[in-house]
Amino acid sequence: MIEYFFSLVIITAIWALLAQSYNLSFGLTGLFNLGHIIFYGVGAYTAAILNTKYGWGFLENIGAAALFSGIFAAGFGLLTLRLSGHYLAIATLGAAMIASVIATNWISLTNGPLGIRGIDEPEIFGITIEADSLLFVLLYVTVVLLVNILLYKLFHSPFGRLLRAIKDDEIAAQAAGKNTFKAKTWSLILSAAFAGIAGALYTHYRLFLDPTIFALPEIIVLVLMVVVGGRGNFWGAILGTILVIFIGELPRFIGFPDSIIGASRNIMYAALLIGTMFWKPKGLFTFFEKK
Amino acid sequence: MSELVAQLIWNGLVTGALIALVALGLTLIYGVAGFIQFAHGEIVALGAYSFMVLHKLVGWEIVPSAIAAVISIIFVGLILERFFFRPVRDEDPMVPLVISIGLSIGLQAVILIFFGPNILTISKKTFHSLSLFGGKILATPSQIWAVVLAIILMGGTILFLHKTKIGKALRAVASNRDIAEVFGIHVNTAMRWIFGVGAGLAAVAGIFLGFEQNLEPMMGVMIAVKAFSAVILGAVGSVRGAIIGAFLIGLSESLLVGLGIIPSGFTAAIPFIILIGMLLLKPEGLFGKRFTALRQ
Amino acid sequence: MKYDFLLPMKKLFLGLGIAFLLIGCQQQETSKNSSQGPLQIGGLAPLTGDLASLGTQTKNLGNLYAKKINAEGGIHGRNLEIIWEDGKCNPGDAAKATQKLVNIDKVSIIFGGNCSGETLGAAPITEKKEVILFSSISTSPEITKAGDFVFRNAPSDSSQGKILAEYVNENFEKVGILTQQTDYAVGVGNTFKEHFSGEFIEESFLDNESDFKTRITKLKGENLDALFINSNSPQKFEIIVKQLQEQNWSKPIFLNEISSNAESARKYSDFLTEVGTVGVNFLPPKSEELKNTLQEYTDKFGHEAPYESYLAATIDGMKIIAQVLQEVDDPNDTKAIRDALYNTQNFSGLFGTYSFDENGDVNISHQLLSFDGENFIPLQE
Amino acid sequence: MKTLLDVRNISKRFGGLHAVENFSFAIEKNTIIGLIGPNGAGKTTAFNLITHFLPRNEGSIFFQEKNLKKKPPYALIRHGIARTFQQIRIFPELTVRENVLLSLSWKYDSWWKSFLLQDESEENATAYKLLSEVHLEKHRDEKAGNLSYGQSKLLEMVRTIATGAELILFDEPAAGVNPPMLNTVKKLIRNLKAQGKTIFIIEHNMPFLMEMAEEIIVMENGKFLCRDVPTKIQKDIRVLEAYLGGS
Repeated sequence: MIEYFFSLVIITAIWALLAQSYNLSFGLTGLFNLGHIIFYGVGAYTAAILNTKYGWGFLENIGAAALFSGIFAAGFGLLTLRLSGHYLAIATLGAAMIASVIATNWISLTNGPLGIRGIDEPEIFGITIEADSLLFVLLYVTVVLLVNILLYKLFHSPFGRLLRAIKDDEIAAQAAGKNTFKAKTWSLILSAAFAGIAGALYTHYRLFLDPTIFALPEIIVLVLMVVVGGRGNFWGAILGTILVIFIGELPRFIGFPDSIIGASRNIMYAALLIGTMFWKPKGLFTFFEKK
Repeated sequence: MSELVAQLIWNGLVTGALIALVALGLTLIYGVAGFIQFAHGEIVALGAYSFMVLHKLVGWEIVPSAIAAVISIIFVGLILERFFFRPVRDEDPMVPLVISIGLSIGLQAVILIFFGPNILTISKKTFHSLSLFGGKILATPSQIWAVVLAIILMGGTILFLHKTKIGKALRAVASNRDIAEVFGIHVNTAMRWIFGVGAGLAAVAGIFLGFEQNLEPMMGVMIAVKAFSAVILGAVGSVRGAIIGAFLIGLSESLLVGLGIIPSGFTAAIPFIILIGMLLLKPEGLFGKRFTALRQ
Repeated sequence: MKYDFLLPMKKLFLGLGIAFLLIGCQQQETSKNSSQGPLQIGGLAPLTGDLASLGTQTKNLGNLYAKKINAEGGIHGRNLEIIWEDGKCNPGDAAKATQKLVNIDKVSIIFGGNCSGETLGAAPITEKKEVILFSSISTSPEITKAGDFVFRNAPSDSSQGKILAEYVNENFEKVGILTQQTDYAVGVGNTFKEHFSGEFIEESFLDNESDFKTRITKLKGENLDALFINSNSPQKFEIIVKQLQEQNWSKPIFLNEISSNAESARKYSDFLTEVGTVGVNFLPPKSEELKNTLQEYTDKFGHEAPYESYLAATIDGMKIIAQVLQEVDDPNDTKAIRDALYNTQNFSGLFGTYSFDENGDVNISHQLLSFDGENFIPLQE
Repeated sequence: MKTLLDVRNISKRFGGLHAVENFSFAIEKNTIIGLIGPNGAGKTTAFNLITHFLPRNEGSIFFQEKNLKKKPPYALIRHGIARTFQQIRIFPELTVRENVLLSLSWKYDSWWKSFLLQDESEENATAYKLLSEVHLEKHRDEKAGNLSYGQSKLLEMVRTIATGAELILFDEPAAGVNPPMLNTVKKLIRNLKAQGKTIFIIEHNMPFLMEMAEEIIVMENGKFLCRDVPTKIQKDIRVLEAYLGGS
């Protein structure tokens, strides 16, 4: 019984990191990037390929995934960050579609729809850590905790302040002498790097990876977690993740008839997203915010 | 060889016509209401499903069920505007966009619960394709009607926007919402017009899409995604731009894959390869004005 | 004031821990697999998504058969009960569902998955927990070596690809292949291409695409001898055939196993019979018992069972599980069940008689079928 | 007197319409210059062109004898030209102090510095001083969004001053400001003058300009009309005609 609880904690930890990374670019800086899932996928595939083809271990993969997703985001940023608002949303959504098509067709690299199997479990100082064991939970929670500390520093630093200013009014930020394009690009690169780490964590947990990781529904769940948590609200993103995953697991336990479990979950997500935007645009967890 | 190209062009025209019908609605909504309506794909699906209910289950003939379906979906469009988008009209345009994303997954789930996951055919009748232009092109009646009707509706919409009083007022509201009253149209009426017309056009596209590809809850997603890029390709808010963007996507998809320039596995990415390519070369879109930093 | 930013973090993770523990314990009481109450086994099938009709049929048949056994006194006097979970035809969700079945419901046998992806997603979890994973429908070759506790009474795709290729080699030189980019279809496509000696042109499409007009036009321009529809669900097969018909496709068609679905094919029977359609499936021999079960299904659920061949395999699967559970004295001793399954030789079921090999596979292979307008019947050479 | 800003026939066309047509003028260091003209005369457009928020079609701009060519707006601010906006642009979600700190502190802008120890005490002190000049220091830890219209205007002015720019362009600083605050604005501008800064003001409030500006430039539908000391400009018929829409 405890393993199920552990698996839930691990999934929540991975998604909390991914949602927090999205919170940095979408929540804090206001970059309405619908393609954030690409960085998660790129990180996951980096770890999977390096592990299966070159035998890279868990820690090296985390670094490689962060680096590679970050570099990918730099190129991606130059491409899309000149755009704003709806142009950015559509262009990034399109980029996610392209990423999914490439992952499906580049057989030699990603093994296409057959996916990559036989990825090793994490190994730290020689000990292989079994999925869903207590050690695994502690490892993942510590990694997510450490990365969140880095994110916390970013959120609450002059750089974070600059990002918040860009979200409020980019023109005014330029009038205050700030190179907003450079700041936005770095915000995207950092958020991509952290998303890449989340991707590597997913790979070393599921031990199997296929192009469905780039699926569109994942994007909506990410937007939901950050919106419910409160855009730009550091603690909100974590609590938002827990709430959304909890709601996601609810239908399984309430015993809905199977044919509508998936549908009922989506209706709950839709109601939560729309409700939050209507009545709580600052998110459900504003008690962390300064008044 | 020329037969192949002719058929590919026809396929591109059919796909382009359907995308254009969806993109038209999107451009009107974006031009006036200022946000990309993400649930527009689900309105396409609702159009197909409501036609199927009337035609196949209730048993009406094709034309009456089509008209009834389009009218009922126009009401759906008005209801969505009234209850989901009017309350947040003056907020930052990202708010209605996120709400429309929520609506999109919500409506998909509602369709799934009502009509079940299986793929349904839209009509019991099967239509044999006719050969046009001396046997060069094979087209089904629904495809022919799709292209013809799309061109009529597009022409009609452009005339409506440029010739009628309401049309001119809508275009004015598009450029500056606050001075809507000056042009003799209340903002609410303007919103009702664009959401109603947009939903109606999407319903028409849905019906023809149903004839093309049968019905499934997620049928609207792919065509909506293509319509999004058509809207941006054409420069947001410009109706002509969206139409040409739509046909550009339809034709390039069928020609690039049909002539083997791009492997068929990449078809789904073509609209976006064009979009991102274009955004690099001509950021203001094919027909837009220079996008200055100050125009917020 | 020096703000200890770790303070809220500590409070949060404390709160998080307690919240999860609460959920955890709350589950503790509800499920116990003690020896008196009903004998619970797990059921894994795609209850939503493209393959929902297949998953629902599996679930209906499982429950129907369980009721029949319970009517005859159940297993050692205990009623057989199946807890169904939705695998959604993909490894990720199947793994989550298996987590729940193995860790909460503590079942010793899971009947399913149907899609190969589900079985492959569940296998690592059931193997570690030494829980029996018994599938009647998954045909992916990789299941053969998926584990010591993994069994199936369905043939492997490698036989499907091979048989189709041998047939095509004899009849056609140049063929077109229309492949859906999923693990199942690409797997079948690969085995087919390995054994096919002629020339082929492959067009592929993503899971969420339904517009095949351009791919069909391109294939028509290649003067092929035949077309291989290698889709991942009968629904996609229907759309492909509809668009083939609209472009006056005239060459013969042959299908992979999931597309060889009579209910879908009947919607386009004139077209398919006119061009000549060959499919492949593991088709049960016509028998009285099969006819009655089909009729029973139609009466009970108000519509025909959509997948006739899988119906036979599913009923046989349930029979084998029931038989094995009767044999072992402790239903929770999965090692005993595993050995009993390995020793199941010459089991005679709706599918004829077959035995389990050392990998947990059975010696059933696909048969070539032709579509006569109404059903898929064994192909006369 | 050294020329600080030398604008040579800049012009800007939107479609066929000439918003600004070869407009030239120069501003001496440490002077207060006014810019007036009827609505639509192109005053704000001129501001946008000088600060590169709007790319110009022709003409060039020299600041401290350096040609500004195509520098992005934020670079100009670092060079010493800062401006406020007609509709107030502040950061509502940031606190009042953060609004000022944004243009005050440069040291920790790059992201990797977020992981070092940040000491902004000096900047905080300066911000406190600047805010007290406009009596906003009490609100420094409140969200700027909660300020009144007048207070927001003062905050935007303080933020602009905090950039340390030599030339500060105020776009209608007196508009919609109650009398007591108007005195604060005047005091603020006089302090800037005393510190050797140069101020360039668009304003419709003539009494305010008469009191503050040393010279006034007049624009009319995008073109330079005339330039003179305030007393002469008040009596100049051309200016009256321009305002009464005589042309």
